[in-house]
Amino acid sequence: MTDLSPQLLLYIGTAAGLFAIGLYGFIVGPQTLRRILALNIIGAGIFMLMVVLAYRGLADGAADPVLQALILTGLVVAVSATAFALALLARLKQARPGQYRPEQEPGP
Amino acid sequence: MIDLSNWLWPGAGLGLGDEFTRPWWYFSLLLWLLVGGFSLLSQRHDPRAGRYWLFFVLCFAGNMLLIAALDAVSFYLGFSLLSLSAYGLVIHSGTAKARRAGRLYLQLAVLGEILLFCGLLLRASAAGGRFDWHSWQAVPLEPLSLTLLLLGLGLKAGFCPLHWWLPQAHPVAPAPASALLSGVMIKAGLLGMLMFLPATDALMQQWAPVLLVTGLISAFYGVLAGLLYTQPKVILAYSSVSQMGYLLLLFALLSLTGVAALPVLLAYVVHHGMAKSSLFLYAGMAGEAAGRIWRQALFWLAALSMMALPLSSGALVKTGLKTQLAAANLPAWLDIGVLSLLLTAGAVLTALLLLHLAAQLRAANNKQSNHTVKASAANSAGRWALLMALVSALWVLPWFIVQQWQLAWPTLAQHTGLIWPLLLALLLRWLWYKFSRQLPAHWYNRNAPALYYSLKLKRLYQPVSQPQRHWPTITLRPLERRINRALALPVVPFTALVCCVLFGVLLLTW
Amino acid sequence: MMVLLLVLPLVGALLMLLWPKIAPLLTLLTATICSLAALQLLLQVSEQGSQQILLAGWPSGLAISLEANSLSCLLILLTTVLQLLVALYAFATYRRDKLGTGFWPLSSLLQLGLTSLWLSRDLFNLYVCLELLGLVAVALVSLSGDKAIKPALNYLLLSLFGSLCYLLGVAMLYGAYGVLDISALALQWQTNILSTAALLLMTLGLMLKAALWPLHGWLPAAHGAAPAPVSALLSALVVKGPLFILCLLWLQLASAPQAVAIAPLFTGCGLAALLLGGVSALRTPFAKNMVAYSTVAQLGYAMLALGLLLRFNQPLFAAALWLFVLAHALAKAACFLAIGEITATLGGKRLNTLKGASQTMPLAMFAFAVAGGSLIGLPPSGGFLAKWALLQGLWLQGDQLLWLLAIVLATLLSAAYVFRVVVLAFDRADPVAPDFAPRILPQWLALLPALAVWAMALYSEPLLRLLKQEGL
Amino acid sequence: MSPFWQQYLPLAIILSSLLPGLIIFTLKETQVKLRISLNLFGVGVKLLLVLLMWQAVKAGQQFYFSLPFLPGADLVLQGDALSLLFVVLSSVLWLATTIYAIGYLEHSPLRSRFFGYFSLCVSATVGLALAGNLVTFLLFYELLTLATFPLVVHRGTAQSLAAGRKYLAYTLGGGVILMLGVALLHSLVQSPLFTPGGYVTAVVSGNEGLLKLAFALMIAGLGVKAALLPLHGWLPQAMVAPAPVSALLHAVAVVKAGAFGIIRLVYDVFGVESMHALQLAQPLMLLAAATILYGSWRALSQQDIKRRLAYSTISQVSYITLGVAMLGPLAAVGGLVHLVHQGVMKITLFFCAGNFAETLGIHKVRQLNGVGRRMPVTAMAFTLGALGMIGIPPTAGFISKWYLGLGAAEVEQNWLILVFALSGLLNAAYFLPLVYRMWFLPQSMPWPQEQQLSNRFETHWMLLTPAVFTAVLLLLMGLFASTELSPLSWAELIVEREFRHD
Repeated sequence: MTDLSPQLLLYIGTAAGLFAIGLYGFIVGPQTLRRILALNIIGAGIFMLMVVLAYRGLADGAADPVLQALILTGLVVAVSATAFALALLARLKQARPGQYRPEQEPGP
Repeated sequence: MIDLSNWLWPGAGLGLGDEFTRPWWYFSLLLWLLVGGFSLLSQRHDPRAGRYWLFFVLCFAGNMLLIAALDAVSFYLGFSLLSLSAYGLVIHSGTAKARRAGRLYLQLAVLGEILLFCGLLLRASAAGGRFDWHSWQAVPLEPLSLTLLLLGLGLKAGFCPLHWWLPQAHPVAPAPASALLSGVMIKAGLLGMLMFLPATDALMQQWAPVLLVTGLISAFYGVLAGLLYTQPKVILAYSSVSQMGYLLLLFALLSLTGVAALPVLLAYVVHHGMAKSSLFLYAGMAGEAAGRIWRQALFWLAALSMMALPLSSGALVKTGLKTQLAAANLPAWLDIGVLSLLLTAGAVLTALLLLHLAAQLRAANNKQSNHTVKASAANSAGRWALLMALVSALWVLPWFIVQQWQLAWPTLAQHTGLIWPLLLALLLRWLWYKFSRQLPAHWYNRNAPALYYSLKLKRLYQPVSQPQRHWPTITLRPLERRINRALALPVVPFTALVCCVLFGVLLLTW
Repeated sequence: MMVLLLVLPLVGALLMLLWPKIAPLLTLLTATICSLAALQLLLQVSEQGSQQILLAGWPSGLAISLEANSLSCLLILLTTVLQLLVALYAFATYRRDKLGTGFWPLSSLLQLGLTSLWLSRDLFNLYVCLELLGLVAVALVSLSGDKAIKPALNYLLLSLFGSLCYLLGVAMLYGAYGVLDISALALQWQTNILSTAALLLMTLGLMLKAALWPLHGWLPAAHGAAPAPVSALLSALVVKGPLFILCLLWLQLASAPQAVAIAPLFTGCGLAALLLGGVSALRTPFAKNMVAYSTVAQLGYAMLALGLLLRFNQPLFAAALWLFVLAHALAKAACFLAIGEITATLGGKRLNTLKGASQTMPLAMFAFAVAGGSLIGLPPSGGFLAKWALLQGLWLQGDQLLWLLAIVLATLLSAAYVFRVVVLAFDRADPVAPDFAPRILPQWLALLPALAVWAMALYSEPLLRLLKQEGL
Repeated sequence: MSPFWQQYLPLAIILSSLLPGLIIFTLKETQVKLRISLNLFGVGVKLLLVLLMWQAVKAGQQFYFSLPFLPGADLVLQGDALSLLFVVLSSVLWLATTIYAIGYLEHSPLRSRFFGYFSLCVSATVGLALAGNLVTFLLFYELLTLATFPLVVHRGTAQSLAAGRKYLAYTLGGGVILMLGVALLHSLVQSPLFTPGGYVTAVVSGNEGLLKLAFALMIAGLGVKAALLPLHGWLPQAMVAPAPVSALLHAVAVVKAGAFGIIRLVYDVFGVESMHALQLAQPLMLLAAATILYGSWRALSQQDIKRRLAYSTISQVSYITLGVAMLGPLAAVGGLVHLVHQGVMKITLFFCAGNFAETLGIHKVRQLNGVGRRMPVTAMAFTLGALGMIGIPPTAGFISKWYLGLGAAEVEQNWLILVFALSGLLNAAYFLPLVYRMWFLPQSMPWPQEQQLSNRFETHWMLLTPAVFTAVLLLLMGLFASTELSPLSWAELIVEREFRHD
C-alpha cells in the first residue's frame, strides 16, 4: 500500500464527508426525491475518492487511467440510474397525485 | 388319528388315542345327540331358532374338537370355540337377566381364555416349540404356568372359587342348553386339566392336597349356597358347582393315587353329565309333569341317582371316590378319617339339596301350571321319551365303564353305607317341615355380588369418556399483530440504517 | 461461444427496441440459441477445463476478461433455460396479462447482465453487471403498472445504495492494491483493517442486493408486485447474482482468518432468514408475497452453507451452496409461474383465492406442490440433494446439533407454508370459481421447471462432484 | 428367467401401478369404464409380476436394479424375501381396496384424481417395500406421504382438511427426522444394501453414541407412520377420510410402511448383533408395549366406529414393532406374520365399517344395534375381523399372537406375555361390545341414512365382495397356517434367512 500525502488525505476526508452527508440524507430524508439526491451525493463522494486515488503516489504524477475509466463508467451508470429513478418518481406522482406520504409496508 | 400338521399349525392332529378320551368323546357325543334331539322338539316354536342352532352347532363342534385334539393348540381352538359360542346359548332368551348373566359369563370366559393362552405359551416354550400332549406331559410344570392353566381352565370348570358365572349363566339358558352347559361343557375345563396337568408331575403332586381341599370346599359351598335359592335351575346350577368340587377332588386324587382314580373320574363325569342334563331338562318342562306320576318318576330316578341310592350310578361313583380316597397317599395334615366323614356329610347335603329341589319344583309347578305353553302332544311325548332315554343311559352307562376298566363293584357294606346319609337327609328334611323353620326371607335368592362387579367392570371398560388432556389454547394472533405493527417501518431508511449499523458493529468487533 | 452468449442478447434487445412487434419471437429465438450455446459451452468446459478470454484484444489487466469454469457454465445454462421458459410463458400469456412491450428487451438485457456476471472475474466489471441487473430488474418490476411503482422505487433506491457501497469497497481495494482482477488481487491480499472494511462494505452492499436477511425488506413487496414471469426471473436468478459475487469475494479474496471471522455473520443471518422468513411466509395473507418470503427463507440456506463453508472449509458445503442455488432457482420459477397463473385465472391476490385450486387448476397446483417439495427438500428433488449435502457435511464435522436442529425447524417451516397452500387448494367445500377457462399451456410451462428440479436427482452424482470441485 | 427380467422386474412392479395412475389423472370424470379397466389392468399386471417374483425369490434368486443417485447411495430396488412379504400384502390388498373403492365412490366427484393418487400411493408403498437401501427407502417414504395426503383430504371438508394438516405435520416431521437419521448413518457407514445381519457391526466400537442417536432418530421418524406412542396423534384423526383410504392408511400402506421400516432398520441395517451390543432393543420394546396398552385403552372410550378402529390399529401395529424388538427368531416370525395378518384383519374391519356407513349411515357404536339382521354378511365379516384382532383361534390374529407370545417366552421376557394378555383383554373389551350390539341387540332406532344400493345383496356387491374376500382370507391364513402358501411359512423363510447369516 502506497503512502498518501496530507493533501490527498484532505481530499479523502472531503470525500468521506460527502459520503457521510449523503448517507445521512438517504436515511433521514423523508422524501424520495431527497433520497435520490442523497444517493447522488454518495456517488459524488465515491467518485471523488476514486479521483483522488488516481493520483496516489504514482511516480510520474500522472493519473491512473484505469481509475479514470472506471469513474467515467460509474458516472454513466449513476446518471442513467438517477434518470430512471426520477422517471419512476414522476410516474408515482402521476399515479397518486397529492397522496404522497412516508411509505407504509405490510408485515415483517 | 388325523395328522394336520402340514395344513394347520405345526403338530396339529385329531384323534382318539387315549383310553379315556374315547369314552369321553362317545359319552359327549351321545349326550349332545340326545339333547340335540330334545332341542329339535323344544325349540320348534322358538322365534330365534336359527341363532340357537348356530351356536348349538358351534358349541358342539368345539366340544368334540377339544376332546379329539391331539395337541394343545387344537384343544385351545375347540375350547375357545366352545366358550364363546356358549355365550349365544346363555343369552338366548334375550331377557335382561340373561343379558346380565351373559355379560358375566363372557367376561370370565375371555379372562379364562387369555389366562389359558398365557399358560399355553409358557408351556409351549418350555416344551421347545412342540405342541402335542406327549411332549408337554414330559416337561415338568412350573408354578406360574400351573397357576395360569389352573385358573384358565378352572374358570370354565366352575368349581368353587372360580364358579361366579355358573349359577348365573346356567339357569337363564334354554333348558337343553343348560343341560349341555352343566352336563358336558363345564367338563371341558376338567378335561383340559387332565391333559395339561399330568398327575405324575412333581409340582402337581405337591399341589394336589390343596386342590383336594378346594374341591371339598367347593362341594360344600355349592350345596349350602344352593339351599338358599328357590328357582329350580339355580339350585341345579349350584349343585353343579358342588359336583365339580367332587370332580376336582377326584382330579387331585389322581396325583395322589397314581392313575387308578382315572376310571372313577371318568365314571363320575359320565354320571354327573347324564344326571345333571336329565334334571335340567326336567326342570325345563316340569310344568308338563304335574299330576303325571311317570314323568315325575323320571325326575326321581335321576335325583336318586345323584343322591347315590344304592345300585344307582351315583352309588358306584361315590363308593369309587371313597375307595380312592382311602388308597390315597395323603400328606400328614389331611386326616383320612375326617375326610371320609366330610364325604359322608357331603352326601347328606347333596341329598338335602335335591330334596330341596324337588320341593321347589313342586312349588314352581303349582305357580306355573296355568301359563305353560301348550305344546302338541306328539312334541311333548317325544321330549319325554328322550328324557327317558337319557335317564336310562344314566343308570346303565357307568356300569359299562366299570366293566371296561375292571373296577371292583361296590360291596354290600358299601351300599348300606350309602343308604344312611340318604335317610338322614330325609329325616332332616322332614324335621324341617315338621317345625316349619324358615330362614329370614332376605336370606333367599340374594343377588350374587359377581353381577355387581361385572357391571362395575363393564363401566370400566366401556367408559363413555376418558380423561382428555386439554392443551391450553394460546392465541398468538394479538402478539403477531403487535409485532407487525411494530415492524411496519419504512423499508428504505430502515434497511439502510441496518446496513450502516451492521457495518459499524462488524468493523468494531473485528 | 462466450462472446456469442453476451452479444446475442444485446443485439436482440436492440432489435426488439427497434421492432417491438417481433420482440416476443425474437426473445424466444435468442433464448433458444443461447440455451444451446450454453449447453455447448458447458460440455466444452467440462471436457477441456475452464476457459478464459480477453475481450477486444487488450492485454490482461486492461481488457475485460471473462472466465468460464463449469460452475459459471452451469449457471449460464440455468439462466438461459429459465429465460427461455419464462419467455415462453410470457409469450403464452402476455396478451391476457397485458404485459408491457418493455418486457422483451428488458428480459434480454437481464440475461445479458446475468451471463456477464457469471463470467466476470473483475471487481469493477462485476459492479457494472450488478448495476445493469439492478436497473433492469427495477424496470421489469415497474412493468406491472401503478401498484408496482412504489415497491420498484424502493427497490431501486436500495439497489443503488447497495451498488454504491460495493463501489466504495471496490475503490478502496483498488486504491490499496491497484488491481481489480480477483485472482490477481488474491495474490497480493493482505489482512488489514482496510481490506476488511472494503470487504465488509462490499458484503453489505451485496447482501442488500441479494435480499439476504436482515436487508431483505424490499424483496417481498417488489417480487410480489411484479408480473408473474418477472417475479420468476427475479426470484430465481437476479438475487443469485450478488450472492455469486459474495461467494467470489469471500472464497477467493478473503484470507482464512477473515473468512473464519465473517462466518458467524453468514450462519447467523442464514439461520434468522430461514426461521423468520419461514414464519413470514407462513403468515402472510398474499399468495405471491408468500412465495417471495419463501425466497428470503431459502436464501438463508445458501447463506448458512456459505457460512459453514467459510468456517469448516468442507467441500460438501460448497456443493450444498450451489445445489441450493440451482434447486431454488428452478423451484422458485415454477412456484411463481404456477401461483401467478392461478391468481390470474382465479382473480385475486390473497391466499384465499387458491381455495379449491386443486380442482379448478390441478396442473398448476401440481406444479406448485412439486416445486414446493423441492423447497422443503423431499427426496429425490434438487432441494433434497442440497440438504443432504449440508447434512452430510454437518454430520461429518460432528457436534453440530444446533445447526441440525435449525435445519429441521426450517424444513418444517417450509413444509408448513407450502402445504398451507396445498391444503387450501384441496378445500373442495368452497372453491373459488375461475374468471375464465384455465389455460393448459402456461400450467405446463410452470410444471416444467418443477419437474426439472426433481430430475436433478438423476444427475446428482456428476453435479455433486462438479460442485464440490468447482465451488469456488 | 433371463437376467434382463431379473433386473427390471422390481421396476416393472412399481410401474405397473404408477403408469396407470398417471394416465388416470388425465382422464375425464365421464370415462368411467376406461378408468376402471386401467385400474384393474394395473392390478392384474402387478399381481402377475409379483407372482413371478415370488416364485423366483422362493427359489433363492435375488432381484437388483439400481440407478445412480447420491454418492455412496444409489437408488436401489431389490427383491428379497422380506420385501416380497410386504409387496404381496400390499398388492393383494390393493386389489381388494380398488374394487371396494370403485364401489364406494361410485357417484362421488373427482374420481380420476382419487384413483390417480390411489395408484401413486400403492406405487410408493411397493417401492418402499422393494427399496434396497436406506436412501431409497427414505425417498419412497416421503413419496408415500405426499401421495396419501390428497386421499386423506379427498372429501375436502373442514374436518378432513384439519385431519390432512395434522397428518402432514406428523408425517413430514417424521420424514425430516428420518432424513436426519439416515444422513447421520450415511456419514458413518454410507448406505450399502440392506443385508441380513445388518451392516453397522463393523463400526459399532467407538461410535456407540452416534449410532444410538441415529437409531433413535430413525425410530422417531418411522414411529410417526407406525404410530408409536407419542407420535400417534394423526391416525385417529385421519379416519375422517373415505373408508378405502382408511383401509389404505391402516392396512396397506402408511402404517405398514412405518412398521416395515422398523423391521428393516432392526434386522437389515443394525442387525441383531449390533442391537444387542448397543442395547437398543429394550427401550424399543418398552415403547412398543406402552403403545399397545395405550392404544387399546384409548380405543375403549371411542364412540365412533372408525375412531375405535384407528386406536386399535395403533395398538396392533406395535405388535409388529414389539415382535421385531424382541430379537428372537420366533418373535420375529410373529412380528412379520402380524404385518400381514394385521393388514388383512384391519382392512376387513374398515371395509365393514365403510359398508355400514355407506349403506345405513352408521358411524357411531350405538347405532350398530341389530345390524346383524340387516346386513348379516358384512356383520359376519366384521365379527371375524374382530375375533382375529382379539386373537381367538382359528383366525389369523391368533397365529401371530401365538408366535409373538412364544417369542417372548423364548427370549425370557415373560412380562411381555402379561402385556399380550392385558391387550387381549382390552381388545375383547372394545370389540366384543360391537359384535354384541350387531348380533344380540334389536334395532333400537331407524338407520340414520339408509340407501338401497343393491336389490340382491345387502349392499353393493363391490362393497361386499372385498370384505368377504379379506374375511375369508384371514380365516384361511389362520386355519392353514402351516401350508406353503401361508404368510406364516413365508415369515419363517425370511427369519431363517435373516438369522442364518452367521
